[in-house]
Amino acid sequence: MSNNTKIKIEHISKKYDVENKALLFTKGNSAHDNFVGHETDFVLKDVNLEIKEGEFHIFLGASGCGKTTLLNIVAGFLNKTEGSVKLDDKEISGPGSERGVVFQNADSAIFPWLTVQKNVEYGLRMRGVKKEERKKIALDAIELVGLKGHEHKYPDELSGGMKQRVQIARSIAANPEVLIMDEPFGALDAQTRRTLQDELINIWKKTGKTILFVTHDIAEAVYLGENISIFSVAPDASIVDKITVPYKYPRDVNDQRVGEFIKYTTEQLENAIRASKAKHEGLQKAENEEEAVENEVAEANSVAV
Amino acid sequence: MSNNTKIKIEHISKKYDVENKALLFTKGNSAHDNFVGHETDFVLKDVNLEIKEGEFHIFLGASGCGKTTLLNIVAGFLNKTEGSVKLDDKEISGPGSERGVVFQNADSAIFPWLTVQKNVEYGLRMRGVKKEERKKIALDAIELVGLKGHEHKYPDELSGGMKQRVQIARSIAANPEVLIMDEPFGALDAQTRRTLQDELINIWKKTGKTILFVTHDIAEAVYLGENISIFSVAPDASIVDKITVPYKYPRDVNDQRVGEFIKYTTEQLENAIRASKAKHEGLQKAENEEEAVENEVAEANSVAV
Amino acid sequence: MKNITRKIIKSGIISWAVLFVIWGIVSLFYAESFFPSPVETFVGFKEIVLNGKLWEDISISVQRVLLGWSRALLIGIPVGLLIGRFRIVNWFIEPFINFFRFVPAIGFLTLFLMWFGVGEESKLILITYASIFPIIINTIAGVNTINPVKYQAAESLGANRFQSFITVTVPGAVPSILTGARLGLSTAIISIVGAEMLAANSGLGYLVYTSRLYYRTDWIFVGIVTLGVLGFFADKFLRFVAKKSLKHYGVTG
Amino acid sequence: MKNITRKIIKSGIISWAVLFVIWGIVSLFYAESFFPSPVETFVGFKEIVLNGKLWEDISISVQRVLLGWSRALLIGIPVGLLIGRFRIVNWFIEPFINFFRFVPAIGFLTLFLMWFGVGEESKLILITYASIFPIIINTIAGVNTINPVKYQAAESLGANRFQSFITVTVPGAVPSILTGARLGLSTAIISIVGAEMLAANSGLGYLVYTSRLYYRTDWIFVGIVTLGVLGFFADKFLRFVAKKSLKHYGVTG
Amino acid sequence: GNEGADTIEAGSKLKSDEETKVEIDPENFNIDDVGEFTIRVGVNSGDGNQYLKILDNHTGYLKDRGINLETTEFAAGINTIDAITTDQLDVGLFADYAGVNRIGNTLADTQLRAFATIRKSNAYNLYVNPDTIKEPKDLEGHTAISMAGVVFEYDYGKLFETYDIDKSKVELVNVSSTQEAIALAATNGADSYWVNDQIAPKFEEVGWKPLVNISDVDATMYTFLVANNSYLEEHKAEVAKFLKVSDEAFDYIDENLDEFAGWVQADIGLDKDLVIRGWKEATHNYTFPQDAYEDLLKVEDWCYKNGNFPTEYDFTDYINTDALALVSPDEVTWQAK
Ligand SMILES: Nc1ncnc2c1ncn2[C@@H]1O[C@H](COP(=O)(O)OP(=O)(O)OP(=O)(O)O)[C@@H](O)[C@H]1O
Ligand SMILES: Nc1ncnc2c1ncn2[C@@H]1O[C@H](COP(=O)(O)OP(=O)(O)OP(=O)(O)O)[C@@H](O)[C@H]1O
Ligand SMILES: [Mg+2]
Ligand SMILES: [Mg+2]
Repeated sequence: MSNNTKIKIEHISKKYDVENKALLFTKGNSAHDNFVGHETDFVLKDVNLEIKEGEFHIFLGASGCGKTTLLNIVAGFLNKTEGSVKLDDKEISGPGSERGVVFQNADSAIFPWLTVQKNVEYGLRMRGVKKEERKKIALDAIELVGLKGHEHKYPDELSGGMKQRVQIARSIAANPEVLIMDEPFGALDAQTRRTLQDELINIWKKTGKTILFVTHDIAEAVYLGENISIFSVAPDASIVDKITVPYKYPRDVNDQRVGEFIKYTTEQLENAIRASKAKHEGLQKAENEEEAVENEVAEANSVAV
Repeated sequence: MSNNTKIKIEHISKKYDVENKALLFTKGNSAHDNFVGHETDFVLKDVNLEIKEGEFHIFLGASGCGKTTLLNIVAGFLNKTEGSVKLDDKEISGPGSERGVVFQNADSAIFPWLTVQKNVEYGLRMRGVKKEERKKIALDAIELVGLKGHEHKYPDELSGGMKQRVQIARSIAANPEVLIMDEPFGALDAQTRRTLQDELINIWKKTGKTILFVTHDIAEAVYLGENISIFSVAPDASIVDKITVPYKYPRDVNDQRVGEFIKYTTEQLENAIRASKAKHEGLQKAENEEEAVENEVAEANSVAV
Repeated sequence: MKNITRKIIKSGIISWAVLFVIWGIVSLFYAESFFPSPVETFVGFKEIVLNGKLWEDISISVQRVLLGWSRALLIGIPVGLLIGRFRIVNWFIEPFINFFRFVPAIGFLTLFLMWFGVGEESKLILITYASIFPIIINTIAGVNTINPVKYQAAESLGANRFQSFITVTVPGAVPSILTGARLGLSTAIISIVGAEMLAANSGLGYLVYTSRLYYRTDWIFVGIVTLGVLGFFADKFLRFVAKKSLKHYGVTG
Repeated sequence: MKNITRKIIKSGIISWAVLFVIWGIVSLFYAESFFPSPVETFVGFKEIVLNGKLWEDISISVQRVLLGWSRALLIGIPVGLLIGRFRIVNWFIEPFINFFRFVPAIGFLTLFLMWFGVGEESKLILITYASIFPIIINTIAGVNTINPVKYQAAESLGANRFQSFITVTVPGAVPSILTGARLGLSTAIISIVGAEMLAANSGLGYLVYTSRLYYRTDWIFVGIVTLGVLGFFADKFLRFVAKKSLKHYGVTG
Repeated sequence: GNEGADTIEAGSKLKSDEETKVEIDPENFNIDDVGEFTIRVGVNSGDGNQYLKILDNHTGYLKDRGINLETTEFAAGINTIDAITTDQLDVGLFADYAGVNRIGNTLADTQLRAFATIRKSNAYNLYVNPDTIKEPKDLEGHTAISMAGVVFEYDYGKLFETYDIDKSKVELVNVSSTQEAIALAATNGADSYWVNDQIAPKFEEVGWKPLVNISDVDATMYTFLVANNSYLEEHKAEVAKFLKVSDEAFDYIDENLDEFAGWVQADIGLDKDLVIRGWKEATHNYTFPQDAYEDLLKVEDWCYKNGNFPTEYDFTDYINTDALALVSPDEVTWQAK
């Protein structure tokens, strides 16, 4: 990890225009039932963060706190309401190939009409890289994610885990400076998830990319990240705490110390949630909230390995 | 719990006709990637079980072991390949209103074109119950699941948890003798899940129904069930172990003893998986499988509270 | 400011204005009987509005379209539902549908006239014939999209085959039925010209088809514009009503 | 045994057999010129098969349909893609589509003849006009079903607006485009009768439309059956080819 | 009023009980004895029969005389005949060529009878584009406009015979209305068309010139009223009355042509001048002379030889002028050959 700042987030706030909150439910967004704000509230308010080059950075927070929102702003898919996001001192104004994105749902993100190899070559093709070179790079990336032998298969012949690997390889092959990943393993079963986590660490080590990784799984956060940004809850969510994980890779979640660090992180998250809830509803009510906070943490942790 | 046998499962085996295994993937069935069998194998083989009247019975097993398959046979949705399933000594030959079913995905199970109340009244309406009586029973059921005040809302105005409550109320109102539930809380967030688990226990206590409940979440199994049937893995999966949970309701998962019982159940599940794997691949390989087994258990437990 | 511009563009007024201008310019180069200008068309329009003929044509055609279309709905929806739900019905009826949907209604013109008479009947049958296919096909598609879990739920709540047909198949197919109804209406409107080639004395199709026999190209234009406008608004209306009243059936408009 | 019965029912042979029997029985009660029997129809069929007329009619109509339909595809698909992808195009063009789709092609019969002459051109334009609407409308629908995540993915992999149009919009809309193409083909076949009312001397539409002028109801039947059969197999063929070659685009047939 | 009611009763008795039917002949026939009745007539858009209806609408001319005229309008004349054979209409109109073909193609089961001719017309000229066609022979290698199944086929056939034109060298295009022919003339899409005097100015406007009259090619056109034989037998008196009253109505139109043309324009949009021209171009009274009869035989002969239908027949069997003879015995002058 160098000391150059790669991404600089300053005073970011975000407000959605929502006509009808019921819409959110119909989109199957039941995890966000507990969004306490009104349509006109800020989801994110005054978020500040610096990420160094080559850093593996985690966003951790309860469901619905705005992690995806912030990520989408960094990726350039969403407009911020206030503030600035800079990549290498240049303001971000839209999507760009220097920021590769790995989406949660591989099914909707990869191109079903292209073979694995063509999917992986996609970014290179867009940039006009010659066929031979494209192939070489793609095959390397495919090998890196452990899909060797599946180059000529189509996505509908792959399992969920393999599709997610394709997505990662596709991002890697395009050689972005930053890799943005939104709960990339959230939809996978535990076994596949664990394998892919290890592979991701290897890839990061090999390529030295800056990684921005969203999860609401505390164990995953501790297992993967160098630094963890902890979010308070929406509305007016922001990054309220930053934890540095002091262990070397590969980490072992069954290790006593790591286990304790997970506990510590859990507490920090609890505090963050409690504090922001207290702020929302007035300090005197904070005590009563204790239980609710625990619930939220439990939920945040609900897909823990 | 009386001593009458309510459901009797004898020598049940099940084999699917699958033309193309790739189909399973395309259906988003990624959790079943690790199905080790061939299309022509038996998923279930020689399953035997007795469930007493009023019992709260849990099916626990790794993903893809055939829990849903067995449940669908009991519900009458699937034909068995071999064996017999009896309800009160009468062979089951199709769906019936004496067996209420609560599906995993409330969105696809409840009727979006009916209000909450009409959804709950549905079974009664099919049986020709008079309007006034229907309403009374439905309102009771709605109150029971904590949806009072939402009677006239349509499903698209409800959150995921509320929809699942509607489904439960709908089953209850139809007054079945057996309630069959397939991971009914699997798609809900942790907080909602916990609330609904408590409510389910209350409902069971109040109504004295026989409940057949599928989960792959060990803590949930221990928290809810009187008896737990443990499945080996497919192909040729069957119920290889039966555990009786010795604690009174309401149980406390944070209680030391309950925690230990969860550990015990975990071990039993591990053993079951290991043994069946060993059987599949020959005993000498069993050692190497150790890790894999752990993974499966981890997975089985991956949505634990 | 930007918002108002947007609204104007969205409303389609600009498109129409541009079309009118093009129409006007093109018509400058041709005689009225060949390509009437907007003004000439308007004069012809005024003429049949004032003598009441256009109203009569509109009202009779609207009646025919609505009747023919209603019949198509009455037959097509149940047939589609049965085909979609019961494989045996599907196997038996689908071949006909996939055959006759390629046989144009005007191919039956003379036959219908002979078989069903010169009165309203043959015209209605022609409209019904033309508009029934999109209705049936969409209804079938709608039934196929119903999640089988809904049937399982209904049956384990005590519904028999018939009840589950009425309470699951029918409401579950509503959004697609509506699509079918909309397409069917547009086909019904389109087929009015064909229907009114058949021994008609009035109607918009009659106007369009027979105006040439009286050398009145401007009235052909009037007929065309009227059909387009009627269809446009009928469709908008149908969507609006459906969106309001069938929201919970999954109709999004 | 049961399986064979099923296969037979599924193949539709029984349906056709039943239809033939009904046809035969009904025709017993009527004169040939009113309702020709299957045998009479077959005699008429033999007549125009032997003198080569039917082959000529088929080949010329098939050519017209294919040409008109290809043009509709060539224009309709890009227009639909652009409308679906770019809101400004949508606002500008959609009003026309929602207007003209209610204006029947035969309404333009005389106009097209006047404007485009007695040659092939006017017939092709009529077919293209009739079949372009389902193509455009389905293409638009197809574009709208594309998950926005795909565009985000393309853009963050370095694709510009144009590239993402070519590499995401186009392939993503393929299944709906195919549906549109199929519906368009059926409309093209249907409109052949209308097109061949326009100064034609041969073709299946001409056969159907003019046979009555020569009191050959049996030929009308031959024409109708030929159109139905052609359409039936063309559609089957199109589905088959698409299913084989466009499987990975999500075309399920 | 009272009297009328009685006659209706008598009329219906006549219908239901054929045994009591009294033979009527010109001597004892009086149209005033025929009760009120309805007659269903098929008309071609823009044709003379349609005028009768327009007149009736404006003056009640037929209604006042006890005839309830119901007309159905057909864009294609051929459908009229279909409607008669299926008993949906009582009376229709066909031109010699169309009628001959119709009967020739459905010999076995036809009940159709020609019962009067309404019009003998020589008012058709072959209009040509003078730049391309100087004489009939020039049609070879050029495009001639026709209409499928319509008398123009015969007219062209006769033209080709008369001027020894190789018909395989003429490209025939079928249109479905004269409007289209005008458009083709205007755009140089074709070179000739049979034009009647009514619409001739439109062709002259675009520079076309008359070249040949149909009488020059021996194709004078007769138009006949047609009905089923059973109808003619059972409703002889009514048909006779219809013919008589129609004849009088035509005279009325002759006398009030200007006013009448105005009504036509208002009702169907056909230009008043065109109405007047069209009216004046033809005769308007019901007859059945020998030349009309012979015309039918001639056309039949030509059509059979041309291969329009499989067997030769004698049109004499398809004529029934009994009703016409009741009211206008002097006009029925044909004699079977
Ligand atoms: N398109 C949108 N329009 C309006 N509100 C939105 C939209 N997307 C998200 N929100 C709201 O903004 C809040 C933050 O959503 P976001 O998806 O960023 O949360 P998250 O932290 O990613 O949650 P999860 O862990 O469940 O993915 C939520 O309360 C959500 O309801
Ligand atoms: N319709 C089907 N056709 C063929 N195979 C099937 C079908 N449904 C399930 N299977 C296979 O049968 C096995 C058992 O599936 P089942 O859904 O019963 O498992 P499960 O225990 O319910 O899993 P989970 O916990 O993921 O719900 C799986 O391997 C699956 O791939
Ligand atoms: Mg998120
Ligand atoms: Mg299951």
